[in-house]
Amino acid sequence: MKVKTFPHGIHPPEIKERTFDKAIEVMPPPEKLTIPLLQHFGSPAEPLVKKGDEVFVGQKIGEGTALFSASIHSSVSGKVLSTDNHIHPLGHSILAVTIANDGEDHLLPSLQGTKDPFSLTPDEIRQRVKEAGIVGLGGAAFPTAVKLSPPKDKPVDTVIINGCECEPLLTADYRLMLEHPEDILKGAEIVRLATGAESIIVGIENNKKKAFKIFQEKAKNNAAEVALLKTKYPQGAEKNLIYALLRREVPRGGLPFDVGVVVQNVGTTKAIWDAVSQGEPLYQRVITVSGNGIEQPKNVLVRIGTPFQNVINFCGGLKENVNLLVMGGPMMGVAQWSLETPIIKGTSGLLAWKAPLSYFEYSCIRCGRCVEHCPMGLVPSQLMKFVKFDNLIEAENWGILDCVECGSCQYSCPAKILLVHWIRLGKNKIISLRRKNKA
Amino acid sequence: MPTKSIGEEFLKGFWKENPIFRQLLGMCPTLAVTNAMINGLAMGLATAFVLIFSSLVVSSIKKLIPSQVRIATYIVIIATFVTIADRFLAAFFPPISKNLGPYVPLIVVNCIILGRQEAFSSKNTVGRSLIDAFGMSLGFILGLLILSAIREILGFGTFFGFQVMGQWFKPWIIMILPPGAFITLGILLALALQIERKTKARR
Amino acid sequence: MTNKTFILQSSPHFKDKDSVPKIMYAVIFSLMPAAFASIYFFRLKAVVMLFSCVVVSLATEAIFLWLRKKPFHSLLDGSSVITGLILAMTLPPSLSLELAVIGAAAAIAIGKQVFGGLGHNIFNPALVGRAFLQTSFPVAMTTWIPPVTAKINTATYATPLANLKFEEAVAQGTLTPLKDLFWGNIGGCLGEASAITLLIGALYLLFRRVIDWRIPVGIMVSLSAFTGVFWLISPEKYASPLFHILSGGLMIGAFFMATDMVTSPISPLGSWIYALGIGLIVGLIRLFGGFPEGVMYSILFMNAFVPLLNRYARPQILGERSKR
Amino acid sequence: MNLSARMIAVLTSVGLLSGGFLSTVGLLTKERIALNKQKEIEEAILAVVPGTESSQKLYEEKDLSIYGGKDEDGNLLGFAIHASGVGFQDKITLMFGTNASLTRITNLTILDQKETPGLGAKITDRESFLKYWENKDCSQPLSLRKPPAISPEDLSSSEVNTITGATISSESVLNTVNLSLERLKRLKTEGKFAIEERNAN
Repeated sequence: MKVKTFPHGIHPPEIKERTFDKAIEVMPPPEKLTIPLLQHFGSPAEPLVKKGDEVFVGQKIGEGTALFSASIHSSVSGKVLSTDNHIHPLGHSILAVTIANDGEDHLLPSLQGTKDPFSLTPDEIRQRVKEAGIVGLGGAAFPTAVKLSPPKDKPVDTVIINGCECEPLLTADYRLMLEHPEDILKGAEIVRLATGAESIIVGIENNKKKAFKIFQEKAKNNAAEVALLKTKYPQGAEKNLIYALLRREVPRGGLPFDVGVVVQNVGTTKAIWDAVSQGEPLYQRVITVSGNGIEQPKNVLVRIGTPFQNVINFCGGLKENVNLLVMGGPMMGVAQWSLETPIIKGTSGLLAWKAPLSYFEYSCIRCGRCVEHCPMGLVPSQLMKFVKFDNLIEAENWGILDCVECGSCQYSCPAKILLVHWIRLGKNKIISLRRKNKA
Repeated sequence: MPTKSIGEEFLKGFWKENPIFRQLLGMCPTLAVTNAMINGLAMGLATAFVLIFSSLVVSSIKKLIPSQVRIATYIVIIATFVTIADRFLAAFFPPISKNLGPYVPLIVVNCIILGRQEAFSSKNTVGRSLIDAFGMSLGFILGLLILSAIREILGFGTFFGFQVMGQWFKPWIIMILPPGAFITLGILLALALQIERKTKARR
Repeated sequence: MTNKTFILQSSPHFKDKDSVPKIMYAVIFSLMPAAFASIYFFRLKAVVMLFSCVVVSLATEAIFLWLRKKPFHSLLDGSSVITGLILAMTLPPSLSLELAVIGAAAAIAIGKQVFGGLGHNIFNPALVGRAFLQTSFPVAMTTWIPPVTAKINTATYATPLANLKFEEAVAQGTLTPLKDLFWGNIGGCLGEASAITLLIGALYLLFRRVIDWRIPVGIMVSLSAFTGVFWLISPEKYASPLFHILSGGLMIGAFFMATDMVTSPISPLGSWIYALGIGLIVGLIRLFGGFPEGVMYSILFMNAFVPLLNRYARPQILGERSKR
Repeated sequence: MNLSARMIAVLTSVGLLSGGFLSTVGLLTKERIALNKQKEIEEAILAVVPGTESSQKLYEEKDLSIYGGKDEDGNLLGFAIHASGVGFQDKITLMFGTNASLTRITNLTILDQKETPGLGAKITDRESFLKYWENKDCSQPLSLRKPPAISPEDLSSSEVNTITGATISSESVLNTVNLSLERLKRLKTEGKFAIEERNAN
């Protein structure tokens, strides 16, 4: 079988073996959870409950009203303790609903499935997905309902199910593919119906051969194509994945819709199936808890809103010398400073290890490794210099906004320059400048 | 209107407004003829002659010159003195004239001279203009001498033609070639900037 | 487990093991076979030259770091050792020591530190040092002695290229045999003595992916193409492309000097243009120029174009490569 | 007076004044400058044809002038050839002297050159280059000794020495001399300048 891939990129150590063969364990919900009202790309949801309210599992507690927004649901049954600002994994403080778990796990009675999900119209599917508050579970947390609504002038012909999980350490998607292949394939079929696409391609990296075999077996009934991809980072990045599988290039600043493609992560696909077939909103997800700072690395099904502390305790706790806690993968994940921080929909992993405190930063020796590895074909070292000297116009000309912050450049930089950090700074400066000019 | 004392007016050309190190004017002769001190001195004197007499003439007839044609008038005046200097050197110092080559006629376009006319002589009295011209000329000669001393010592091992380096010394030919001029000037400019920064910090 | 403190850092949280010093030391390591070959061919003189150039480079670097009040880290990164080593290997073995010392000091001072130190220089520092010496002491820089191992008893000795240029060696049939060029035992700079030892070091660098394979390949392709055309037209007048590749400083230039990361382009297309340009200019100088050898000036010349190449030959951004 | 009239008046008068001034200076220095040039050539002729009391320009063409050097009795001592040729960097202008029968080069001087200092520019140096040109047999074209000989005795009578590392400059001097000699010999056989007749006068 021919292995497909994209040009450039890196191959960091995979270190997936710790949790590779560990089945997903269900973690009992903790006594108290905090559910932030912003867990997606877009505007925060409006709170629907107040202190003292009784809530059920799956009850909507935040309504996403804006276009780029998603509803938030309670992940336990119990009493609302407060709606207040709380630490959010992305750094800033965000309005969150704190719920005391009554331990009963009463499901919201009004939740109901559909007998024949495949007979639903695209609009009905989108409605259900929106109701369930589903967002992209790969990490970017883009509201899925939006992703299922291709514009009229951009017909979609292919649905890509992203089973790459190219980030090192993470195995949550892999376990999901092993344990729920049918749900994923059915979810893919729903996505295909919703977008009016013709074909489905499931892309799996060749370090996950077992998952690939299972999918090949199961996909026979579903007429979905299963493609093997080279193990390479960032194989799972949307634009690179589309290029690897279809040799189509998403234009700069464009969306997959522009080339007739919709990409869904396997976790999201399963959530879509659960929402459409059972009416179950997104209130729990599978995450990988790993890294050599975790006593018992595991793949865990956790309720959204569970504080990191509880998850780590469930996995045997932290080792003594740990000094870095990362939500997400080691390449794109966000460093965390508090164990109070809750798990959100976009959390794909919780990693902890001992990291060197700092590196000596040499000056750029123009070795060109960042250029060699940038999957987007940018010149990160030059972008860094532009941002450093505040030359934002040139930075934009050189495509700073096309950067997906995958970290390949910084990973490979021998001078240990914080390239992604500088690029992020530049992007933020440009975007805030644009806002100011618009206002 | 004048805010500087006579002394200040004269001394500014040596350091504060030194044409070579501070204003970076007259780079063409500075780089081209400073491979030996005798050439540097001759070029400096020729420039001084032109500068002083042009300043004298320009400042004395400044009221007569309409501003629209002032540059043309200055150039005619400067060119006159340059030609005199050139002919004089060719007649009485033929070896120096040969060494300086086209750079004597090129004094016409030396920014120091036109710059002083435009910036100073056309606005100041004859006396002040002369003082300014003398100061600037001496500053320029000083700069040329420093540059050519370094280049001559390293490039020929001599100082004004006298052997100063021992037999062991192998002349650095690069110093009497154009790259040597650029390297030396660059280093001197960096030093000048450094000194300026230090004195500013002390103030 | 209470109140654990964590560090905050921006992603990515993984780092490749390679670092600037590691790259630099790989280059130093790869120069060792050629350095030992030069010691074999020129004995004590080579040892003294290599050693003093390295020491003076380090000392000059240290002085400048101290003057500029910069951390002394960059003294240990190995880059000045490389500069000293490469400079020494491009010097004639007969050169007197004080001139080598001046060259090493000039290489670091005006080749590297005046631009702002490692990563900021435009021109390859070792070559700047060599150009400084070449212009300052042209006679000393073009006086060659035969290697100790070659049993020739003459005070002066022409390099294979000088032989080719000034003695009409092709017509006379006195061209240095390719075998000698390849294995060594010829006159020339310390590092030019033996092609095979340079090749061994270069293969290690290519294998370690420290140098860009496009640059040596591009240089050799364009030099072969250029000299090959003339060779095919009149083989009785011009030397073969293989002679040109193996002789003089081409090997050391193509593998160790043109590939200097700081002064070579960062994009693949840029590297190709840069390399083809170097090969072409080397050919032009060797066949039609006033000097027998042109590797140094052609690399310095193309170095000057690197900022332009970095700007105009940058890779295409994904989404621009093809239009659907 | 309106503006344009004033502009014209000022420019005209400045121009006239400077013109007048310059013509005076020109007149005063003209003679001296010509004399300097004359002196330079004469000194060179004296250097290459020793014993010259008076000289006379016999022939002139592009890059080549020939002077005859005579002693006080008017006897032709030899020719001084003033020639230029392409060097490594720029034109090299030189003068060399021959005996009257054109069989021997007496001496050579370089008048003007822009060769690389320290290398090609050594052609002006008597010790390292010019002394090897004294008293050379030039009935046949001269040749260059490569690699250079250590002492003048090692050279044959029609050989001149190369400067180490400056083969091209040495060669271009040699070529200029050989070419102008050849030309001179041809001119002489063609009788383009009748020295004997002038001599008789």
